[in-house]
Amino acid sequence: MEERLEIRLSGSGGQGLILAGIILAEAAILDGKNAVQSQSYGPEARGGASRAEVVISDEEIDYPKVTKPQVLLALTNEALNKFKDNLASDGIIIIDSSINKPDTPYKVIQLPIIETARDRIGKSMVANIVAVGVITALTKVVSREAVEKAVLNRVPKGTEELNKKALYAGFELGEQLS
Amino acid sequence: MTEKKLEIMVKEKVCKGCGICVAFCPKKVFSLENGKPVVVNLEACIKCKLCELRCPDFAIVVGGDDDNDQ
Amino acid sequence: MRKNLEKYFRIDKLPHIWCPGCGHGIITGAVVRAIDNLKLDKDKICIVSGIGCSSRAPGYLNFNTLHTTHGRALAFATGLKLANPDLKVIVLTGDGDCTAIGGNHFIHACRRNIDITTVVFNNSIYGMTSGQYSPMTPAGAYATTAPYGNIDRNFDLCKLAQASGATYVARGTVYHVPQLIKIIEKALQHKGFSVVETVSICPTYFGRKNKMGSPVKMMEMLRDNSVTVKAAEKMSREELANKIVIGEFYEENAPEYTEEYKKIIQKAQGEE
Amino acid sequence: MTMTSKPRLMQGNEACVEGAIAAGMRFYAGYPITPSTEIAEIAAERLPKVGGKFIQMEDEIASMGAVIGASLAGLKAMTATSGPGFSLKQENLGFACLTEVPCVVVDVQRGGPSTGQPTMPAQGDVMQARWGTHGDHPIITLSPSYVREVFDMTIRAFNLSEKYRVPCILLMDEVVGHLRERVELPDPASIKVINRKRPDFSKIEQYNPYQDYDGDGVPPMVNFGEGVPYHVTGLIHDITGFPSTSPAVTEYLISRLMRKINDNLDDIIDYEKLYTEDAETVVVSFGSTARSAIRAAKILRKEGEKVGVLRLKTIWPFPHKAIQELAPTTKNIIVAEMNYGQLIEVVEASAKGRFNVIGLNKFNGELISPDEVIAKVREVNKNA
Repeated sequence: MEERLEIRLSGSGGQGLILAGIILAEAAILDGKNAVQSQSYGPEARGGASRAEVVISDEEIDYPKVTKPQVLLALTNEALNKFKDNLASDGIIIIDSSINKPDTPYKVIQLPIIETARDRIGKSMVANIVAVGVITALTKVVSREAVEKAVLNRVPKGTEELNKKALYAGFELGEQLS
Repeated sequence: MTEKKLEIMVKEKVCKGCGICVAFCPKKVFSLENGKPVVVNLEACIKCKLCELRCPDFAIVVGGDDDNDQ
Repeated sequence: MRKNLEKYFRIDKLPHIWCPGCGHGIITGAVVRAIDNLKLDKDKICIVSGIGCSSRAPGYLNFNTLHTTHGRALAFATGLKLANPDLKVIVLTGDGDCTAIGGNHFIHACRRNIDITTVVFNNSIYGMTSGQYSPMTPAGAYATTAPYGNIDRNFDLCKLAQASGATYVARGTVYHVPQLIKIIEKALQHKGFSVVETVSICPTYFGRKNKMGSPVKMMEMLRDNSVTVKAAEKMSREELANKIVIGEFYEENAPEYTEEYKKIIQKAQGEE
Repeated sequence: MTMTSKPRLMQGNEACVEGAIAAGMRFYAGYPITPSTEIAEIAAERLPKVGGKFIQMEDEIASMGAVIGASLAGLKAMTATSGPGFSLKQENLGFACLTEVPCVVVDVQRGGPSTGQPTMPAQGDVMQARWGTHGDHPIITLSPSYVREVFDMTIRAFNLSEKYRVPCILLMDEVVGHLRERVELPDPASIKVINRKRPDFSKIEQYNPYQDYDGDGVPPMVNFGEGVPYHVTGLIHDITGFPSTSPAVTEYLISRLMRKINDNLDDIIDYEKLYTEDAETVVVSFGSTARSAIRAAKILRKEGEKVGVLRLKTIWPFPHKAIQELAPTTKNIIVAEMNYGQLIEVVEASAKGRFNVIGLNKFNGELISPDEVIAKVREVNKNA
């Protein structure tokens, strides 16, 4: 079977998870890999359940959806409860420190993602980019150079520095554990 | 006005006989005969052309074929 | 037909399908005369219509003619005009076509102020389907679908057009043809969305259902009940109750849609 | 096609606009509807940059009307929508079919009838794409499975539409429309673009807009404003374009409309076969669902199961030959589609009892998974 890495980013609408997915997929492409990004969201633009999925592979990607992710990011309790039982056997769950630690056979990594964005960077909005940094540092699915480039490509003009700071803060958070 | 001879053409084939030209001619130039308008009082025509403008069937030309002014 | 008008017609398609005394031929004649008076470039004229008696008019006219679906003439016309702003786009539509099924397109075309002239053939009835009431049928009138009298209140199309943003709004009748030709000329020369509501007569359906008598009687009714915009200003609401107010209601110079879009193109290309 | 662009992450809906512009689209009229809205948004931004026009109309019906008007004025025109909007466009779509006005209509399918599930995928408009309008007429419908294919297929939709003067439907689904994927675009110079056939006035004395001058069923087209006035009507018309109620004229027109498509099936129909040469079971699929079928087949082949995939890129006209020419070893056909069973009826008609035709249907707002295809294939092979 070809090397196929699946990432699921889950939380609520407005947390920027789709953008985070796009950035990871784009970084993978910059690294010369194949990647697809898809999403699932409710009718509400803000507040509803939201998830973004990324599949990264060296081969052609046929089925574009995530079934058993190696990485699950959950930024809300609801999202965690919905997805925590369906990971690859070596899967890891990355959760925000505001979330109750689940009872699960999978490896759980708890990090102050939202707090870092809010208190260290000064904008809770960039929690998604902190999370991208965490995932990059922890899993090395994409290179740091590529992910930085992807962040700068995709964030709104004028917010590049802020997001770069968020990304680096994410790297640091991840490094502590990796 | 020039001394051109006045002519009023009514194309009977396309006329559907609504009678509008007959009824609203300010000078009573037309008369309705067998359901179609007939010019009965050409001399009275003042060339206002209302009959032509109001004809729903494009059946009337006041001034005849060489009249170009409207 | 007058020789100099023949080039505007598809002579071989005449006589038209309209009933004896139908006002639609009179309006079609007025539109053609206005075009001739202005010496517009015939090849650039597109006449667009929807469905109904009035919408058969383009078939008799020798221009680029487009007989579309019911109510949608203005949607098609908007595409034509925006795609090629050099075209002179004229929409001929009926009261049902324009204000019922096409009502949404009408108000939005007004709002955009796209350079299209719309002549509404208002005979207060659906003629082609044989006499159902339209949004322009006066309350109290009879129709095949209003056998006990119409309880719907009718639109004042000119007020609707003006409120929706049309920048030239006028009303004429098929009795007052010289005036009608003049306002159609003005509408055609106006840059922006122009509306000419033309009160027409339908002797066959509206006339018979409402016992109005012959086409002549219906024309007399138009003559006797029409008042000019100026005269109407001095009349009370009650006095105006059953009157047809004719003349120009509104004229404004406002940004025209296709001109504005040209600026969008410049802006977009400038950013490259 | 030579690849020149750097690989980039592109969304299906974005690839649609890029393909359309590459094909020469210079007019877009639309109305916002999930999950097709990005097509309108990107067209609004991209079109004026290439001198094209974008307009957001007051409704879906108006969008379709404006597209036809613009095409008559000579611009290649497109609109995009989803199920509910596609329903609203049908009358004018039929008008374009009868009046032979080239245009492309994108339907990014979402779940359910009525408002259904706006953000969820489905493939429930298969029949609407073919028979959503009233009366008999031909139509072409293409269905892409990959983002890169959306680009190519949008170009193909314009080319076929212009070549045969018939509206072309690009039947996407939410998965393909919203999917972002690695894409390398071809060198623009290498893209084959077909434009509508024009009359040769050195040979034609009087232009009849619906005369089959070349005998291929496709009348050459003059654009409005080019000095050759003619009449376009949604009424049944003769070769001059004017209404007719003559049975002979009516029969001739409808037959010609059908003939211009039916005589060119090999040009219009496109599909992909994978492992079908010796397959006992073939999964017939299209759009995003086909990707699950392909993944399932790859897995099953490694386990020795004789399974193949027939991925339909052209849905309408239906590729009957592709079904009928499946290998002699093929006994079973599984039709995998995200609906209650639409295309399967046509496949059954095509199979004429030669194959055992089984449906794999999902209509719960989720894409059929490779595991589900695998399970179905195993079940079918066990029973066979």
